[in-house]
Amino acid sequence: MKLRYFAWVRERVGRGEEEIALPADIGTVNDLMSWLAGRGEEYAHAFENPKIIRAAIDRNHVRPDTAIAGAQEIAFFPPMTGG
Amino acid sequence: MKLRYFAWVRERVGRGEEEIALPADIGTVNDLMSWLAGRGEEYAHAFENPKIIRAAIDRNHVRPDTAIAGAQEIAFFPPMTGG
Amino acid sequence: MSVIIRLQHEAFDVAAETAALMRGRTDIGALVTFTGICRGAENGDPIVALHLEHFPDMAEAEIARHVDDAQARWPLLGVIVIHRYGRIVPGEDIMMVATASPHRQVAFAAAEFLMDFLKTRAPFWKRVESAGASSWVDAKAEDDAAAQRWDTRDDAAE
Amino acid sequence: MSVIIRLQHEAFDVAAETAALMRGRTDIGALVTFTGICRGAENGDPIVALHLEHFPDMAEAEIARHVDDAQARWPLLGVIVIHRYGRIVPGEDIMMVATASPHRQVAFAAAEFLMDFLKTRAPFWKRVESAGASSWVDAKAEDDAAAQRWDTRDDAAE
Repeated sequence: MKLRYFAWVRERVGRGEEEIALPADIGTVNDLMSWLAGRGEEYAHAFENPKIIRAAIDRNHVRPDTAIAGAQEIAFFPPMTGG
Repeated sequence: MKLRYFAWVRERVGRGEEEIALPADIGTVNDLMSWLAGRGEEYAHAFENPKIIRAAIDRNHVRPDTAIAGAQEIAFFPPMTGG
Repeated sequence: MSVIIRLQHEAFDVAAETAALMRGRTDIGALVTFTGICRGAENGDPIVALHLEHFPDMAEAEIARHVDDAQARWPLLGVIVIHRYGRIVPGEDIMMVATASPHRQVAFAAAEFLMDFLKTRAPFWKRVESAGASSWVDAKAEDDAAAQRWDTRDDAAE
Repeated sequence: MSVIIRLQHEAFDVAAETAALMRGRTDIGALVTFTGICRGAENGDPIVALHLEHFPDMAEAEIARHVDDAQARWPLLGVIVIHRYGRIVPGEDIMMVATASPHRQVAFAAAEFLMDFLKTRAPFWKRVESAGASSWVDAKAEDDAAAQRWDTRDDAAE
């Protein structure tokens, strides 16, 4: 699974993307954020408040309760501030 | 009193402006339109439907029931179509 | 606030006008421009040209009143209103409005406000020149309705 | 319909972009452009530059989805969306939207619709560079509220 991080999520995690083999019991985007938060200090910091983090699966916005089954790429980022 | 006409009101009256000495008993814009309609065929045609004619006194839009006392210049024209 | 109001027969250059408005400023975050263009057909019938008649002094005063009103409603940093008169052929610009503000909602609201009033209150009249005919453009009830949504006081003359 | 969507670091020229959209056409009666400009201060504090980070493929796809949505809602004749990324200094343009239609209400509505979605759904993030500091710009609740006014279906991901 390819994970991508943007803006301060990227800065806290310390990288823009990575390939990770996920445990089989991760069902939703929320589950994935909880699991990532346990991967070390930088991830704990990045995902300390998962409610304010947005996610996209294969470049489509998704809700935190969306199942990740079949995803090729999941991205995490703060609320957007373009325009 | 200076009267000015625009668009099809001007075309029907046959001139863009004129100086007219008004009878003293003309109280409102509506009264003036009725009086003008009696000045001949071209005026009757121009003012045959006073409800759709707009008026301005001294370059300010006014309602038909507005008193004309003190006016320097009264303009008559169709609803505007600029922009 | 920087305000430009101009009535002219000559064509105008939207980019040059807005560049002059923005020059040397860093407080403007949002610029909205509206350009009204002469279409090649009215109600499905091809046209040769539009002829715009106007009431010069009143048009300028009426536009200035609405620009003042827009300034009173929103924190605007700049406004441009340019309206042409005379003969205008399809594809040519008829008029433009530009509004500048720190934020986008203000710039959009002010531009729509000014357009709604230009359509219904500025003394301009369009006559259509088509092959062998000429007719005045009728006012649209939807333009009156659009202008009325901004009314908070009962001071409309219509 | 003519659609241009571009993400680029380089500056763009609003006049050249809209001229290309209008060229040779006489069906467009209304053109609305919005330009977002980098201000010299954020919340009263002077800034040196904005840094715009983006998610390239998703940004382009997300903008295209909203342009499609706008086309489904309104009779548009042309849409331009250009958004810059990278370092942008005060006074420079950040992004532009242009919408062309036969009539003004459609052009205004579509431009506001696209702006509201660009603010809240297009994957761009602004970081402020100021003297000796750097901080990410917070999303604004008012932008979410502005985007939600267009929601007719319950398919928002937030």
